[in-house]
Amino acid sequence: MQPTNDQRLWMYRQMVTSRHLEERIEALYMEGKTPVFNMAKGPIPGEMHLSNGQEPCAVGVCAHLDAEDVVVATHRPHHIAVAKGVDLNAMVAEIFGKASGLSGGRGGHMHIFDADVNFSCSGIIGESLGPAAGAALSRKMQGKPGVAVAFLGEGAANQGAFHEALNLAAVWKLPVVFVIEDNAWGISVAKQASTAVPRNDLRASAYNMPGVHVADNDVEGVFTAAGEAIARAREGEGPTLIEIETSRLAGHFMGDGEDYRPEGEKEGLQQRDPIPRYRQMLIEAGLLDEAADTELVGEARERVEAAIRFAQQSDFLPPEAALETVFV
Amino acid sequence: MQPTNDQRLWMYRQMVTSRHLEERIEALYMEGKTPVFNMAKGPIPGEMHLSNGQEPCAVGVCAHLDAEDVVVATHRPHHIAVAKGVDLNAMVAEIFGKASGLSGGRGGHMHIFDADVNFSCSGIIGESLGPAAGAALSRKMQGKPGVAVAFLGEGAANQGAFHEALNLAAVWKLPVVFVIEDNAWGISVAKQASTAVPRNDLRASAYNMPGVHVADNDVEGVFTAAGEAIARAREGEGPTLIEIETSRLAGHFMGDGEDYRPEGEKEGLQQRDPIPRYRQMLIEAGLLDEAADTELVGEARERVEAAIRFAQQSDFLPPEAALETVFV
Amino acid sequence: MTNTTATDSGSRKLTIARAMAEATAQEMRADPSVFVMGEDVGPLGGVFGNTRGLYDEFGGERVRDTPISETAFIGAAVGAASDGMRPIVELMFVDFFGVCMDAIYNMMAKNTYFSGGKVKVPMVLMTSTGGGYSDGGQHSQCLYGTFAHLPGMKVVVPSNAHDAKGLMTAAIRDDNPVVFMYHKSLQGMGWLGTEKGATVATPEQSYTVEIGKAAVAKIGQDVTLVSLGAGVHHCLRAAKALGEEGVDAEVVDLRSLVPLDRETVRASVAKTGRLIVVDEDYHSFGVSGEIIASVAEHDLACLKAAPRRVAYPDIPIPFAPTMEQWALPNADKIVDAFHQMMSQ
Amino acid sequence: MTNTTATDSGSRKLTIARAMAEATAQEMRADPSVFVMGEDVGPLGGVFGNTRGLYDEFGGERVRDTPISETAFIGAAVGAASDGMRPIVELMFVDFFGVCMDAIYNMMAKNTYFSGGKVKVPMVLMTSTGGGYSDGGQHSQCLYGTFAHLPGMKVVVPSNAHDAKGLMTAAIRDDNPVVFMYHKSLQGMGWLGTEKGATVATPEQSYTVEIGKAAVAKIGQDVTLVSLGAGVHHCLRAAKALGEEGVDAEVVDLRSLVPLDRETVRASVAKTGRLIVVDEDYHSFGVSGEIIASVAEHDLACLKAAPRRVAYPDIPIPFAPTMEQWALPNADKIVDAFHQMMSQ
Ligand SMILES: Cc1ncc(C[n+]2csc(CCOP(=O)(O)OP(=O)(O)O)c2C)c(N)n1
Ligand SMILES: Cc1ncc(C[n+]2csc(CCOP(=O)(O)OP(=O)(O)O)c2C)c(N)n1
Ligand SMILES: [Mg+2]
Ligand SMILES: [Mg+2]
Repeated sequence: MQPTNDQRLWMYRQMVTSRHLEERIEALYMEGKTPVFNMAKGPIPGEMHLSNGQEPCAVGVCAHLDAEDVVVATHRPHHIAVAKGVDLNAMVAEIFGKASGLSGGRGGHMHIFDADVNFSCSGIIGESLGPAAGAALSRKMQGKPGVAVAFLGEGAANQGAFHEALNLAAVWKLPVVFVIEDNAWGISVAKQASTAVPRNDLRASAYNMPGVHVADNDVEGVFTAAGEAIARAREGEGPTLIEIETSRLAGHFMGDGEDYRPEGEKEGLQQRDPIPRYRQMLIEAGLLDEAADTELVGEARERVEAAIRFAQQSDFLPPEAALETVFV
Repeated sequence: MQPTNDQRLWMYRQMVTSRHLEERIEALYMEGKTPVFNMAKGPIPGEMHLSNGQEPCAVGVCAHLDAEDVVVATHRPHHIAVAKGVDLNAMVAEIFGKASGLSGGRGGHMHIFDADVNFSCSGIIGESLGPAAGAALSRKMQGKPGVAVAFLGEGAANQGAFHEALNLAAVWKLPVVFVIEDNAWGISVAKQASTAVPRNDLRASAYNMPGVHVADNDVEGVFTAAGEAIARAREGEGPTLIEIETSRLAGHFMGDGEDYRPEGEKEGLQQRDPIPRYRQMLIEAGLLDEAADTELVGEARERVEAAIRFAQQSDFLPPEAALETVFV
Repeated sequence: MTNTTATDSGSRKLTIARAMAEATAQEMRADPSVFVMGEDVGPLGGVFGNTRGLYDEFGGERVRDTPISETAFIGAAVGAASDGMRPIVELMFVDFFGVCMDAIYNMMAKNTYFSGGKVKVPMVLMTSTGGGYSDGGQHSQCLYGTFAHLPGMKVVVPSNAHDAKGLMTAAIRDDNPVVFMYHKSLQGMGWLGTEKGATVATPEQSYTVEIGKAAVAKIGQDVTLVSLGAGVHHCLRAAKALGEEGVDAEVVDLRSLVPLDRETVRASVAKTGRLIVVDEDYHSFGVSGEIIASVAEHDLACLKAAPRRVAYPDIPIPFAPTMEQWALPNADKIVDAFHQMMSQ
Repeated sequence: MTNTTATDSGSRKLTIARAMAEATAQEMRADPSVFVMGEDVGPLGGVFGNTRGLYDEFGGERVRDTPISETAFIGAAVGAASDGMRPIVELMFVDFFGVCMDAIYNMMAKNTYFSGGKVKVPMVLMTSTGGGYSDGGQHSQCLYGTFAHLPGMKVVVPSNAHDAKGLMTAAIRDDNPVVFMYHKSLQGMGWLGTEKGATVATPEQSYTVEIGKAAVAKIGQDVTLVSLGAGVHHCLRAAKALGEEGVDAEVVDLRSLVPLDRETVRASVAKTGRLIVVDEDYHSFGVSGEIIASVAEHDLACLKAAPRRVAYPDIPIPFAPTMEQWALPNADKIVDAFHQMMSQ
């Protein structure tokens, strides 16, 4: 399964949008946090998990999804949210904790919920999987169209929830796809120090489902693997497990010293940054030239800037709104 | 790896002992529970999970273990406890809730702890695995001899703890063996309705460890598989997963109507009762004749009867002893 | 919403197990989005009888036996509930919460808040509680305080079949997650012993009992006995015994812990001036402390004597019936607590 | 057992993070059975700094980074602890308890009881608590009540480095399981903000602080403020503010919830006649209710006014700092609570 030219450009645009969003968030996050880094300070307090480098996972999968499809993401959700079509203004406002944010600021960056495009996430490792299986079950029972996709990190593949959800999805033949973003690290712990197999797609056989590996953070490799898996799910043929070799270009969260990285690793990863690589490919394929790229990038940036302005100009909810929406 | 003649007779003796124990417990458990079955009544109240039919799993594994080796069992622990050499008097007294019981009656039949032979269990599905891995880690770190074995049911292989513990044991190359007693049922739910693979040993590859299957509740098949796995563990070569096709001749617990069983299943299982089958084998091998069998069975029974008398003649702890031993 | 009380219920008596199954069946008939998941809820009808008959009527698609994978299937219920379904999911014994609490308290209970009210999680988590039949320390707990302490989920604890049916119907119709904690000794399953007082007249037609309203199970003037679930029956027996001494006890059945009807408790204590809380859950940091504090912080003056609690001590639950029965709350202990209160 | 108090500690000040690491290192030097397991406890030194330096000194065998498999590695700690080792295991945030609570409360906390005292489980479960830095509803909870409610584990909550070191040493040497709950805002990690009052003089030599004894952090006559962890510092600030009004507040630092030193609380309230409990954990069914009930049931007459609590409301923890800070306890709220108490 190959992307059309439109899909190629769509994927590139989403990657660029996500990356620019993250770069802007990175800068804004640091406001008020220098010279002394204190997580509680600045316009964006709290933990911040950037997804720079992991964009191929998001766009290659979401290229096959509509708003009605369900995505459950992780503590590192921005790239996926962008690709899934989460309202960018409301999402950035949420990251700023504003009234106009998706939840009015109750959730924050690890708890992005956009019911309009069926997007949600959880900050607890492994906990994206059960809800995705359940959404898939819901579609199956209701005879409604739509599949579910759970994203998780390679570190999460050692959490019990992974095992339980994959087994359940297989036994019930649910229209769900499990997508592992293997960025080689769970905070400071390397994959090989925590995982008994070199590749988690090898674990698919334990659930009698296909396991697919995508090497080298390859956008179109993800597109193909995800396309086939999602088609299988739509046709009622059950779940698939995909592991994508990707790269975490930033620290685990902002403020991470990253001393645990082997020397040169980060530079190597940056040299293989998937976005310039994909740009180059599109240029070589004749889909993009400098001018078109500049325009596309400019548009993406403007979307992001508009969202940031929207967020910055929004008010906070009154503090006592904290008491609301515990129950509906 | 084949059992010696002594080992053969040892295994047979343990199976007979366990079976007789269970038959006696079955009868005693029903005292006070007729005509109306009420779990709270009689000399042995509470849930009672019998292991009739599963004796091959216990003896084939424990034939390779000494007191210093660690075994963690499940809610269905008697056969394993017998084979591991748990003090029979103290165990039966525990089942009766008496002061002379292993914990003075605080634990009961699902919580058999005998530190002298490193035996313990847990009533929560899947929770035998972590502690077994931890005991194995302890031996490895202390450089002390001894391996650990975790028993679990095939239903427990769908619990998250299974996945986490197998991965941990493999990553840390721990001297531990995971033994699945596949009796085809988790209470009323059939294995094929709950498990995405036909055989759980196939899941071993997800942890980069050997997976071994033993068909047909075969005593010596268990002996061989366990012997190899335990030898591997002792030699520092890491964990193994074994699944044994066994049979639950009784209900899940006493009082179970067993209506969920397909017609004829139970009769079929009873016809393949592993104990008469093994007796026959030993007779054919010239290791046993009627007279020797009668004597062996008689001895086993007398051991059990003595334990029951011991339990019956013991007192209960004073009720306020309930407050003791929360902390040491 | 039809609110019915035990008095106008006609004469058909049901066990709590049957009342729960009946409420579920009625809601399943009325609403195709309602379905049931859990271990042994299908052909077996639930280990504690509360899904009996459902599999036969609704089939295996809507009454689903699950693998022993509580994290996955409760997590799945959260996902299904946010996608238009109304799952009823069973955690067989509340004691097992430790393998799946994250799905319960970090997702089921919080996703609505995290979404600013935009994502509803209309699901019911049913779970059995309680001891008294020697099932040992991992199968006999109540853990009421554990669930009630954590925000975002309603917690109901019925003491009789009438309330169980009405609370179950209300729970299924609620757009919020509801934890439905049923006490094994009240289920009316013979093999668990049966508290006769729990099997009461229960209307056949569908009705709700409002979640968040305590009931005065017996009106009295001299002392307020507050409890929930099985404890209510201990209180009623104690009230009877006290009655023979000429003491007129009022019994408050909390029925739900979240929301907690502090008003009813306070009004009762304002009248009687005396408070005894009866709780089969662990003594410390739980229900009994909360009820006493709720009264004391509100109005100290109304208390004629120091409030007391008859709760399960802070020890694991022992197997031996001698020890377990000694440790459990019962009517005698409540009567004793009253006598001690009066002698001080 | 060397008991040292903050006054004779000399002048070297440590953060709680360093105090915990120092206690651990000293015990690891003295006892080869002590080892550490958890996520990122190795080269990284713990996300909250409390294992810093250990990997360099003791190596990867005794300071083990784990997979993200809390059920397995906490279960493994239970198995190792019963086999002669003394594991210190970390649950990175207490908020994650839901994925592994069974290993904690059904095994770690009960195996000793189930064995009639014959199996010891000498392990320490360290876990970070608390909010205030906008980490959202799954990374900011205290859950003190959740752990303290369940029997079989000791629960300690230090408020300063001196106590943290001594309690850590005591916890490691204890033959029982101890849950060591450290508040992120007290760790002295700059990036989490730093409560200065937590970084106090701490002796270099090894010593223990007895588990189960509250401390009177400030002596006073007019009102008793009871708290734990970060709340102690709010109380001390409130006491200072009240002092400026001429009100002499006593501050009780519980230091441990299990065992709970009710005597010290009761003695203080017997003296002051007034009680305010300050708790960053959820309001209902938790610490604040237990403390108030423990006083009220013991001696109603000593209370000159209805006791009060300043606790975190029964809502998930919101991300936005405006909302979170509004909801958290602080000194102003304590002072207000006192004023309200006096105006009634
Ligand atoms: C159950 C649980 N354990 C631990 C954590 C703390 N934690 C947050 S992110 C993380 C690493 C996750 O690694 P991975 O799954 O590979 O995702 P990545 O961060 O690399 O995207 C950990 C351990 C958590 N959130 N939940
Ligand atoms: C976590 C957990 N979930 C559910 C149960 C209830 N339960 C007890 S035994 C059992 C079936 C176990 O099946 P299996 O593992 O195959 O063991 P078997 O009973 O067949 O020996 C179940 C579901 C439990 N004890 N723990
Ligand atoms: Mg990763
Ligand atoms: Mg089984």
